[in-house]
Amino acid sequence: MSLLKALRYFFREAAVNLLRGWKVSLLAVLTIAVSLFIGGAFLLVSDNLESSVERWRGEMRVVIYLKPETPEADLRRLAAEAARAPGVRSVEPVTAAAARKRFQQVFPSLSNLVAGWQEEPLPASLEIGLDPRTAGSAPGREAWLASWRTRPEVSLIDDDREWLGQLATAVAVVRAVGVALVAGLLGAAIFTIASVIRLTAYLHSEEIGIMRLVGATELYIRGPFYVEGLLQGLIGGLMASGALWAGYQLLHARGGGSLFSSVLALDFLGVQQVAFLILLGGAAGLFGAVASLRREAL
Amino acid sequence: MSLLKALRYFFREAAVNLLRGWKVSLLAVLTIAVSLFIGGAFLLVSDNLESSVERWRGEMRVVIYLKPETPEADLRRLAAEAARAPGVRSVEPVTAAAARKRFQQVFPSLSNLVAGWQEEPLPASLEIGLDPRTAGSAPGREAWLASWRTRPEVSLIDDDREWLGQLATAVAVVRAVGVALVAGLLGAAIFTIASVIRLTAYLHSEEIGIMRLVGATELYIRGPFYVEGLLQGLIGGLMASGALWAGYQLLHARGGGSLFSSVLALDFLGVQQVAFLILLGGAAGLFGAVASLRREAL
Amino acid sequence: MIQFFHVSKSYPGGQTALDEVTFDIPRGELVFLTGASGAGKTTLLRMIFREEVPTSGQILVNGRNVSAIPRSKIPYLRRTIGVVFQDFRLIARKTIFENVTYLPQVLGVDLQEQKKLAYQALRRVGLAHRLNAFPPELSGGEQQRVAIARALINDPDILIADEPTGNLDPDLSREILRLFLEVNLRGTTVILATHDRDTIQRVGGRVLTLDHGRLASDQELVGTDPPTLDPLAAEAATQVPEELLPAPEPPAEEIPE
Amino acid sequence: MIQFFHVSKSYPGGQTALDEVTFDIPRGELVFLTGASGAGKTTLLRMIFREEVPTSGQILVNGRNVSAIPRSKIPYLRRTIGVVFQDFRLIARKTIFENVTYLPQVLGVDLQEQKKLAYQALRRVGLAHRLNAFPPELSGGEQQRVAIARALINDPDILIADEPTGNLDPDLSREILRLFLEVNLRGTTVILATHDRDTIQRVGGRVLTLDHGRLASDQELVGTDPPTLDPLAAEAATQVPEELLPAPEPPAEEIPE
Ligand SMILES: Nc1ncnc2c1ncn2[C@@H]1O[C@H](COP(=O)(O)OP(=O)(O)OP(=O)(O)O)[C@@H](O)[C@H]1O
Ligand SMILES: Nc1ncnc2c1ncn2[C@@H]1O[C@H](COP(=O)(O)OP(=O)(O)OP(=O)(O)O)[C@@H](O)[C@H]1O
Ligand SMILES: [Mg+2]
Ligand SMILES: [Mg+2]
Repeated sequence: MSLLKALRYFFREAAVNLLRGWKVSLLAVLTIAVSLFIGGAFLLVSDNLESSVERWRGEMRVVIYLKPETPEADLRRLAAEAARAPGVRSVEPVTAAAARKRFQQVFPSLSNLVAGWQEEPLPASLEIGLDPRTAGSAPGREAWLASWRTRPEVSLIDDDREWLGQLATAVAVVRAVGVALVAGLLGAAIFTIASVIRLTAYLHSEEIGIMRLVGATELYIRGPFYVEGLLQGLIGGLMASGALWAGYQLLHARGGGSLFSSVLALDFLGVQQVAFLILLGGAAGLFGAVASLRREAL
Repeated sequence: MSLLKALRYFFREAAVNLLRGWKVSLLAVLTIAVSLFIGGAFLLVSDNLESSVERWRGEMRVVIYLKPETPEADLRRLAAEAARAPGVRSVEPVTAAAARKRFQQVFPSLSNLVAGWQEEPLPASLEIGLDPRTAGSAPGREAWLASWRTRPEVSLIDDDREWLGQLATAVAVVRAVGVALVAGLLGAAIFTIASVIRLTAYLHSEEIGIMRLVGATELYIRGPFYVEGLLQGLIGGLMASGALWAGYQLLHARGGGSLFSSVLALDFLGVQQVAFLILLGGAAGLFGAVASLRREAL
Repeated sequence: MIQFFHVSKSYPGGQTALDEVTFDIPRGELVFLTGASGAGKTTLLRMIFREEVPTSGQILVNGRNVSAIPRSKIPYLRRTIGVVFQDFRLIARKTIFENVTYLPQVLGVDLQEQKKLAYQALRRVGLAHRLNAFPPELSGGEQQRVAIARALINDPDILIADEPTGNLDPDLSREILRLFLEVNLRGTTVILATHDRDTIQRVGGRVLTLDHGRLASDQELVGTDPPTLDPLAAEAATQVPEELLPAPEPPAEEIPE
Repeated sequence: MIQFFHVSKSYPGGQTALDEVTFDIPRGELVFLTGASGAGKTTLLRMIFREEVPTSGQILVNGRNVSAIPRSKIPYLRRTIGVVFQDFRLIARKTIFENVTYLPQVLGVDLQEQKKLAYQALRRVGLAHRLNAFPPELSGGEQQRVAIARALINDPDILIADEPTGNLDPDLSREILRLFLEVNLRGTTVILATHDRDTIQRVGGRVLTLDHGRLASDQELVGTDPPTLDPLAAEAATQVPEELLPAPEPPAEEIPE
């Protein structure tokens, strides 16, 4: 038989078996889908967490608070000076008045409190956006900051990098844990899929024995089962992707501008990742079939 | 047959079946163990995350930075005053010198930089520990803080609550996600276990048919299979608990004082939770057996 | 004991396996059921212990309408009926001993008694030495004999045997037949489905013949060589259906030693 | 074609199924294999297509040492051997058509040709109308006939049939036997394991008799009523083993119509 003919035979047989044994197939496919769904959900979450971290990184700032008495002209001059430093992406001078306005916007309930003050309650400041690529560790950055600290106009430097440094460790932890989790979950998914396919193979061990006795070669005996495993895995992967997408849409629809969307549900998985998930299902199904049809296993 | 005799019969039959069909049993038990392990790992992580958040909450502070020229006597006076406010757990006055020392300890590489300065580079401050129970939302807290802000000695107030407020939302998200995840994972675990048990039941459908034809009542046919499912689930739960404990020990041993232990691996699951995990396995196995032996299913 | 009233059975596929079959088997009788392959013998037998239900008609076993027995009561019906299945239906995961004693075990008979029963039953079929083997380790005939032992162990009211000697050599077949006659003598109603015309002719008795699902004949036959323990009082010879007539053959030639 | 040299077989459980069996079956012969239940017939047949390997001794099939064939070549051996298994071994998930055409399909025969082959083979056993049924939907005898059709479809060099008529009525048995003789006439070597002494005596030919694993006799027997297509040239009658002698019985009584 030519390879093409053989493949056609495998696929036809596999399809027929899937349909005739639909109860078992459905069970297998659903289990695979559940496993991949969990794995995919983690991929989704950890992806988005990572991109959140990237975004935060991009927004990393150093805020230089000036002494209350600093005139606005000094503020502009200092801003221009800060902007010349290497690794500085943007400098936004915030006058005391602007700071108060912002405070009133952010905490409207407290705005009349602030309004009652005689002098400007908040100091003017320079909000310096750092280049995210070098934000954490540009050489000379510490010395540069220290030189600012000694200036008479500066009262305090609030360095986002300090807590971003902490955040970075937290993020590193989350990422490490996330990678471990996704790996672990996908590993578990593959194991589960292989187990399930193997269990279904036990159901067919008698049939396989008969095929051997009748004179079929191993390739022709196993081909259909391999394809069956592959198809079950692919279908499971498709179902998992569909369910993920539905879940994502649901979250988006319900928690549009809420916590979720801000921290997690930014983007759906990319095409490659969805393809990866589906192919992973297929690969696990195939692997399970291959593992379970080793001669000794039956 | 008396109930006791029947139970003895169920257990003996189940044990014999487990041993004779050990290949299938092992596969089922391992799949169950993997599912429960993943679920348990999440329980462990989310538990510890939550207690971390509790701890952070307990450490929540408001830092009042004083103007550089504030004398130490004023610092003490203000500290005593702050301590009298409701909801304040502790007040630690930090002199400018102490702040510098602390800075030098935290950033030893920059210590000579600081040493070169003429005046104290960092302001004195009051570190106010808040009562965790009311930290977030004590009534009058805002007004109280605003009154501090207007004092001439105060230059700036760094309110942990601001970022803890953000943290709280993040934590709420993490917790919600965590609960959802653990619930989802445990659900998936139960589904997987039930599927696996059901698949093994398909393997025995012929046998069950024979038992029916020979005149055994449903209870006596199913009892052994129920017990078999229960035992498989319990064994899987035990294995998962053992693996979790081993993993926990490994993390502890390798990452003693590192990131992991600080953020996550604080405590192992309590006895109740381990018992819960094992019983969950047993319950899922039993449920799977019951679901899979419905008359229509075979 | 067993009464069929206009029983018909069509399988979902459209096959009509039984067509208006009516007969009455009194308690304690031994009846042969015969007919070509696919005539409906197995289908008929299956209905007695309700593995199948008729499409139409009524079946009474021991005075009870079998189709009307609630599901939960079916096991109690089946316990009074010993069945030797055409395809044996042994539980592959259980040993011969466990297969044979399955019902006594479920009924709570204690182990010592089970062992005694199993030993007796298996010795009757010549397999007492294979107690701990599993069915796939037995030859076809041995499996068939285990199935027979299982059917007999509970001293059933009715014994149904579907082609019980198809895998046995003539000597063993004769042995097994004698066993069935013995069981019948002790009061058990016995129905034997068989293709073995020689046996039927030798033993004689009541013969039901199926032909394409219809009951073609229901007749008494005088045995040519009834076994030594004559369970059936001699009865007048009656008509025999054509199916039972031997094909025209010269008398068996004496083979030189 | 098939040669056994001092072949012994002990199963792991300690059962000795065959004990120093030696014989030689030339190409084109038809041989009956007989012996009591458990004598080792099935074990012997299984070794020819290497479902089992001997514990000691050698088996040559078509000049090749069967035990020495590498695993990957076993299918090619089996394709030249058609087997009717004692327990049928039909694939429950496949239809009758698919069961019968399984090997041609694997061999890449196109569908049209498969259909033709299946129709021919099934018509020969009287089952052409059940092409699309599944094995569990067939009666015992019908399943047996499907197994026979499957064994014949590939026009094998060797036909092995293990108790092929145990579930068939006498008319069908005769039909099937005629089929085997026909196949044999066309050059296929045929080995028939059977308990049916009548058939052996009627047809005659070479008879191997096993007794507790030993080859008790290997003799030619003149048939009392060889089928019309006389495949075996008349050969001198030879000794017959005691096992084959009919039990002392009066001649079959002519039954009145
Ligand atoms: N489950 C089923 N589905 C469809 N048709 C069936 C089923 N079981 C039996 N049949 C058909 O019903 C008819 C009678 O079958 P049955 O098994 O009763 O025959 P039988 O007399 O026992 O034959 P045999 O002597 O070959 O065992 C046959 O044609 C068979 O194909
Ligand atoms: N897999 C096995 N394991 C152990 N013993 C076996 C196995 N298969 C067969 N036997 C034993 O070997 C002996 C011969 O078995 P075999 O199946 O060859 O007999 P047979 O002549 O075909 O009998 P029958 O006419 O009953 O089919 C028997 O005693 C049987 O119990
Ligand atoms: Mg039948
Ligand atoms: Mg045999």
